[in-house]
Amino acid sequence: MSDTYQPDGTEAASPAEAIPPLEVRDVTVRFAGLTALDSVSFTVAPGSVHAVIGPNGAGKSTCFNVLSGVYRATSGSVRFGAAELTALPPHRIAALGMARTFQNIALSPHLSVRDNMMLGRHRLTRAGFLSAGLRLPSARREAARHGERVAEIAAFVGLTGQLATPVGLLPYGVQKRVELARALCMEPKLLMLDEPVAGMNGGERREMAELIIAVRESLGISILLVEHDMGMVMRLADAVTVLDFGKRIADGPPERVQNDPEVIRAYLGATSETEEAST
Amino acid sequence: SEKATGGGAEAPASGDGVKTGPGVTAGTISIGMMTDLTGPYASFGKSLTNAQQLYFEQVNAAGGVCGRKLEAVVRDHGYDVQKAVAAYTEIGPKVVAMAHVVGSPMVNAVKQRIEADKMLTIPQAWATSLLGSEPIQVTATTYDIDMINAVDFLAKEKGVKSGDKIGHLYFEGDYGESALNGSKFAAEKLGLELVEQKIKATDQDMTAQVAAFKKAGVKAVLVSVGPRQTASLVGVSLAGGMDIPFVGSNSAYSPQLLPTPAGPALLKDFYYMTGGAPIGSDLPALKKLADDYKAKYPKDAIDSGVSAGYTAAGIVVDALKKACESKDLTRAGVVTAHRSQNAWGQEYGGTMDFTVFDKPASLRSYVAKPDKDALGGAVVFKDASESDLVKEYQVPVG
Amino acid sequence: MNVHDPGPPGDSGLTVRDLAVSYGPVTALRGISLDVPRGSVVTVLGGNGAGKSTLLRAISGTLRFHRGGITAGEIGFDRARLSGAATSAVVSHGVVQVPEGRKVFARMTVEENLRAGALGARDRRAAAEARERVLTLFPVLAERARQRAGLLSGGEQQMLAIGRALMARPKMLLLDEPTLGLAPMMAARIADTVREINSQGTTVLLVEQNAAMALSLASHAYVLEVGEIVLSGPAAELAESDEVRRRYLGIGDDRDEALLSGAAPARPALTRWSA
Amino acid sequence: MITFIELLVNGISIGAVYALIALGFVVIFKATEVVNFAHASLLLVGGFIIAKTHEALGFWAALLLGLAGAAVLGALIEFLVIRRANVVNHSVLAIVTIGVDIVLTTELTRQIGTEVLALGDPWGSEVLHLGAINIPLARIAALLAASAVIAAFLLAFKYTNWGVAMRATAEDAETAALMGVRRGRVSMGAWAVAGALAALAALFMCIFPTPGLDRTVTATAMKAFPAAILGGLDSTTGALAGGLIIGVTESLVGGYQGELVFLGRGLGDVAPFLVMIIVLLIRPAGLFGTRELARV
Amino acid sequence: MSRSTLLWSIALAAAAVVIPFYLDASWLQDGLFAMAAAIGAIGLNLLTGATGQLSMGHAFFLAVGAFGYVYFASLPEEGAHSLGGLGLPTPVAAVLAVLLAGVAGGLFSPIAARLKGAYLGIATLALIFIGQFAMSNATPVTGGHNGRPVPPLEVFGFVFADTPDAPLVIAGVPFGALERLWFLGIVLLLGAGLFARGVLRGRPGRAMNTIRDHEIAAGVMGVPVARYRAGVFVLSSMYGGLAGVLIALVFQQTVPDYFGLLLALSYLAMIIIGGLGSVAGAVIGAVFVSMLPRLLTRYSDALPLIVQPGQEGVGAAEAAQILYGLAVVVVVLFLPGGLLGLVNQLRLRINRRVASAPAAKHSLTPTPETRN
Ligand SMILES: Nc1ncnc2c1ncn2[C@@H]1O[C@H](COP(=O)(O)OP(=O)(O)OP(=O)(O)O)[C@@H](O)[C@H]1O
Ligand SMILES: Nc1ncnc2c1ncn2[C@@H]1O[C@H](COP(=O)(O)OP(=O)(O)OP(=O)(O)O)[C@@H](O)[C@H]1O
Ligand SMILES: [Mg+2]
Ligand SMILES: [Mg+2]
Repeated sequence: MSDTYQPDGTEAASPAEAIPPLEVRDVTVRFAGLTALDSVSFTVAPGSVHAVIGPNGAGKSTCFNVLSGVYRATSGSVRFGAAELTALPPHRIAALGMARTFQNIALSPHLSVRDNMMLGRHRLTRAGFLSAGLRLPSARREAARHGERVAEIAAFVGLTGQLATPVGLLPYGVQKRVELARALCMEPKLLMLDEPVAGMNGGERREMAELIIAVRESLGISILLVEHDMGMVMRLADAVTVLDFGKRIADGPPERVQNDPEVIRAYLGATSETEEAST
Repeated sequence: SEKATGGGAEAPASGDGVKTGPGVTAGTISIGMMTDLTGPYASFGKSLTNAQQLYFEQVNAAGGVCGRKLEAVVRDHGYDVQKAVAAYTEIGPKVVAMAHVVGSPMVNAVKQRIEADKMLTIPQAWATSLLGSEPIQVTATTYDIDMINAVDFLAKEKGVKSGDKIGHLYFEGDYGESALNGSKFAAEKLGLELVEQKIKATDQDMTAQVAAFKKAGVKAVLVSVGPRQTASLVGVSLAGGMDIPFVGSNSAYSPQLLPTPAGPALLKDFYYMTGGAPIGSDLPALKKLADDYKAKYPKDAIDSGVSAGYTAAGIVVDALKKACESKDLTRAGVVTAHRSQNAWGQEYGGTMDFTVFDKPASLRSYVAKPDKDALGGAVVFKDASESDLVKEYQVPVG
Repeated sequence: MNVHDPGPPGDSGLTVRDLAVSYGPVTALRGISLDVPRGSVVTVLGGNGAGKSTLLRAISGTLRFHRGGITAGEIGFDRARLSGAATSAVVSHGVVQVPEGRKVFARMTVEENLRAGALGARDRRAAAEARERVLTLFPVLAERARQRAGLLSGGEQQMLAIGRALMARPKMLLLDEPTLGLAPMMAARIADTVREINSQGTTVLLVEQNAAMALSLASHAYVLEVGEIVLSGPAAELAESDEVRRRYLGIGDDRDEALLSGAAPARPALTRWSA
Repeated sequence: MITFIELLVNGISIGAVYALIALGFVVIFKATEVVNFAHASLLLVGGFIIAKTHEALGFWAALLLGLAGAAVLGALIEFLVIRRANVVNHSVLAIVTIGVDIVLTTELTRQIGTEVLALGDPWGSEVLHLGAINIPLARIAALLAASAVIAAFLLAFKYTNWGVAMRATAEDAETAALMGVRRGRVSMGAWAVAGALAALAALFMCIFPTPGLDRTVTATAMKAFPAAILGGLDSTTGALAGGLIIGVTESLVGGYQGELVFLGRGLGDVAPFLVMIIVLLIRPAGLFGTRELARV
Repeated sequence: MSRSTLLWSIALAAAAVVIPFYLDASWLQDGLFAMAAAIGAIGLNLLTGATGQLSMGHAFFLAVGAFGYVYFASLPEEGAHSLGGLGLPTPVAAVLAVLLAGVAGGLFSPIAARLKGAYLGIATLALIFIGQFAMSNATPVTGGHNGRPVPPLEVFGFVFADTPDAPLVIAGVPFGALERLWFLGIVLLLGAGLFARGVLRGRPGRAMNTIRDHEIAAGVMGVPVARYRAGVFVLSSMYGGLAGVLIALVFQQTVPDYFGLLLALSYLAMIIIGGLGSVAGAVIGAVFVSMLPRLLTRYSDALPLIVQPGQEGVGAAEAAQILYGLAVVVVVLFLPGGLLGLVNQLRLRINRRVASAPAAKHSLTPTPETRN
């Protein structure tokens, strides 16, 4: 393990300090004739699980898209530690240690699980056209080392058996786990999960929840979570931000938010079956 | 391997004491044709091939050459350079000469090899870029000579005079650019202003070009394009009230155009220049050719390819006969024999001098005029002649 | 609650008998028999990859789009035989599916998507009525009528997909995970909608991961595992069964929790990456 | 000035013919997302049938027969090839159409042989004189026909469900089937329509001021590619706009070749492509095309 | 599996070495065209197959390579057309020509980056027409329509040309230009293939595939998408340039007409017929597309219903053309994975038979070997 290779110097011994807070300040996103995010602010404390909830179309995914550089904010600022993200292209944001999953699966269906996960290591590896084409020893060593880590993460997520399978042939729930595994492969400081348990049944949801808890416990990274399963949000989140029509309508610890009348009106409804099911 | 034994054999003399090389065996002489049967010049290529096969048959019926039968090896390149190169590589080693190769890009692509192989080759293209190579024999005039003679014709008989503008519509590529060289030279000599319009083989509609000519106020137009473009040009001009003479290169006209709507316009004031006599002329050799051709290929139209192919076959066969006399049927022997003739082809209406190869074999062009009833759709309007301008002209070579 | 009028078998509602389906060499369903009586709501539960979507594809006749096919068995609806029929024929019998994963026509506008939903229907006036109803159900679709469907949020797309299917005024609606990605309130709204259209006479076959909701809606439920039906019965009964509670509702007491973590292979710890 | 107007008018009328061809591309692209390289052979078939039958049947009947024949061929290509090609990647389907085109064009050019066929149109080489400007009658007919056809298509796409069905099928055949769309019928219909459009374009391409139908006609079909792309591959209006722009560009560049000589000779052939690239740089989906937008 | 691969490789290598000793020049020439095509197709496959950028203008980059080589290697020439040239040592000229093609690709890549799908395809088609225009106008560089002769490659005094004065004879077989180039072609193809394979299987390949499958995801996962797209365009153009250099050497004369639309489309046909996205697919497709018409014309006499040139009926060239078109259609219709898919299936079947089915492992995955 200890050869001379040192891809990212910042990943030093005491990680809790290395993980910076994410500060979203007054972010506004407008599309033609539509304000998807309206001056939204919140802060993700280092090492916490922060949930963003809200009705459909409230702007949750848009928020993720701004954070990961897919959309450019119309105004406002996003800081991750010292870095200002709003002007950066996606790959530069990824390089800062921000990883995300997608609400609609965005994997390469023909590539194997291993290759999809290896893509997550893109920012941590260096082999370019020349060294890969010529198969230089450095490229080979790099591939082997990172291959080991991929196997480790696959074992952690429970994908060891499927590593060689093309992703397209896997059931939906498993693909969702591949998404998570790929994001973990980026060795992120902040992990953004967009509806990680959508399309899963109760049992599968519980497994996924456990997985997220395990991630946070073993890596100590910050997690930003969008989810409609309130049970899960209540169980996992340290803090919750609620959006409605692009505006932040509540922010705080889960219990408080859950009982906020505005949130109940806009999002939870009087008696929700989901709630019933998951308590 | 087979290759090991076959390679490097130096021209052996066969039983009859004649030195032979590739393409010649005790009983046969193989002659190549690289033609276009599927591409844009398919009709021309077909006439050429038919006519040459007819010629060979006639020679064979009369006993062959040097006691050997002539055999044609035909490859279609469809006007595709790669196919032509491949075809040359395939049949090149098996033939003694190329009775025709369609297209100057194709000839140019294999020019170096033709020279290395000393393969007597008759291109069916009349660009000056083909001059200057010993084994390559361009028949009669080149396009530039035709155009100089054409300008002379316009000046002498169509009232074009110094200070006038004349147009030249030409194809990009060898053909058009060779022709342009001639027209530029002649225009300068006569104090004419040349209005150039360059088009591509895929252009079909000449309305824009006609408009440009009209705007410039040209008194006549030279035409070095394909028959379709000629038809469009002449038709549009006449319909637009531009009633001026047109003079084309020999490749600009085809009798197939006469039944189309452009027919009347072509018959009106269009002429084309040709180094070889049109098949509709009164020469007995051509009359006989026409009859023989009709007998053998009753369904095929007779066009300029028939006489061109037949003449080219004659050049090759005469070279072979001469080479036989000096008992050397190797390729080099054939080329040497060919280059010893200085006045070939009276019976086809023009003498060609083969002893020099950096000049056209002839400087005399016919002026032909389309004619519905004539064989090959054209008659001789003015007999072959060499203008004074041509005498001063230095032909660019290569 | 349900308008339940089971007519003579075979001539009413949907019947599936001994159905087997395979994708090339892979068998995805075998020996499936189920009934969806006219006017009822029936739900099918099952884990990821159990074959639920495959079942709906078999009914709608879209297996061939996935290089799959029915290898045995029969599917009937009212008097018609659906197995072997073309998809358009199935639709013209009034059996309409909301496919899994929304599948809106991303490049078309919301409005055009709705129009596409009515393509199978002949009656123009009925289509206009249907449109009215869909837009009251999902007002956001009216707001976004001219927006490209691909740009809608996930939940909005799901609404559009359901709305689009309703445009055809189906006799029978096949729903494949209709609440996927919907906020709780919207999921409840979908549940109400299903109830409402059912009360208006539409038969519903519902595939849902949200088992709680599905079981509360349905009169009858089937549980599918690895291509076979392992459990079936009245929805209320199934909702009480331990198996269903644990696996599909995700509800369990501590005993179950222990059982689960015992059954699941121990998760290896993940150490921090240090280069 | 007169030259300019004449060139402009000429360009517009050639553009109308390009627009007809481009519309054929658009219809097929809408219905199957295929860039149809076999369009040239549809042109050839249409023209060939008209040319071969006009003497026996008279021009108008021959035209109808040509339209029908090309439509049938289009439908056959769809039925025998496109429908059976179970591929996701649309550039693969484009290659299939290249294969089809090679087969058909080879056989048709063999049939046409070395002839230049007249199409027997009623306009002949007549020219309309508007002051100092001359416009061939055939070109006016082309302009009128193209405008009428394109207007009809615009209305059809707007007021019937045909367009919706076509686009739905093209985007997601499975889901479209779930809407009750008969995929086969929709795409076969589109191919048939495109065939008929090709035959109509062939007519105007092969009559005055061009001399007639021969084997080289297919090359002209290539010029409609920049037209279709420039307008937007899925837009009827785009086909018209693209066709006109390309026609006018070509005509002006050809006509002012003398003045543009510093740019090199033979510019007329590349000018349409240059215009296309410039337009695409500003609008990557053409002037009226649907922008490819993705979100996550 | 890897043993059978090894055996295959050895057999292929042996065949490659032996062939020039037995087959005549025209076969070698066809073979060399196929090799050049294969190199070009590998490059196009990197772009279109692996990264999803449709290109119909590949022939343009071949032309840049071919004419670049000739210009760099030739001495200036005065004559009817005066021709320029740098007279560099030929290997240097070859390398520079490949780099030049890369630069040309780099210049076009900003356009390519903005366009997608059919739009990109037709935009690249413009390259063909612009290329033809440039080639016919830049006479001092290109020699205009007739092109110009290609100086033979000379490496350490060894000339890849016919040398009638000092013939090279090996094992009794005279080694002319084609025999010598054959080995050069093999080496270049092997190098090009292995390099591309390394790229595809390594870090860049994964990034390229993800750009193809999901561009946004690729960016979010840390791939600099624009830079990668440009990089692949440059790399693919360099492959085209190399193919162009080889073609020039085989032709011995560069001809602008050759680098036209038909050539460009045939490259697309190669990678699709062979199998998108893989090196082996590109090679198989290139061999198929470039050899099929030649084989058909050559053996057309043996085909039924074919008449000799000049007679009425379906001629050899026409038949070849029709069969070629049909082959394209049939391969795409019935072999969804291209010829490579077929080869893999056959290999699988053979291997399975050899392994005599120990509990025939039932796997969900038909292992689409899309990436090697
Ligand atoms: N690229 C875009 N162009 C136009 N409108 C957009 C775009 N992206 C998002 N929107 C709109 O912005 C709003 C917010 O969308 P977003 O995807 O953020 O919602 P969401 O909160 O994630 O909802 P869901 O829970 O349904 O996923 C929606 O109304 C959507 O239609
Ligand atoms: N196109 C296909 N080719 C091969 N196998 C397939 C295909 N589609 C599905 N399968 C397989 O068939 C089985 C059933 O899949 P199906 O999609 O019906 O499951 P599902 O119950 O709907 O799962 P989910 O809850 O994830 O939607 C799975 O094992 C799946 O891998
Ligand atoms: Mg969302
Ligand atoms: Mg499913």
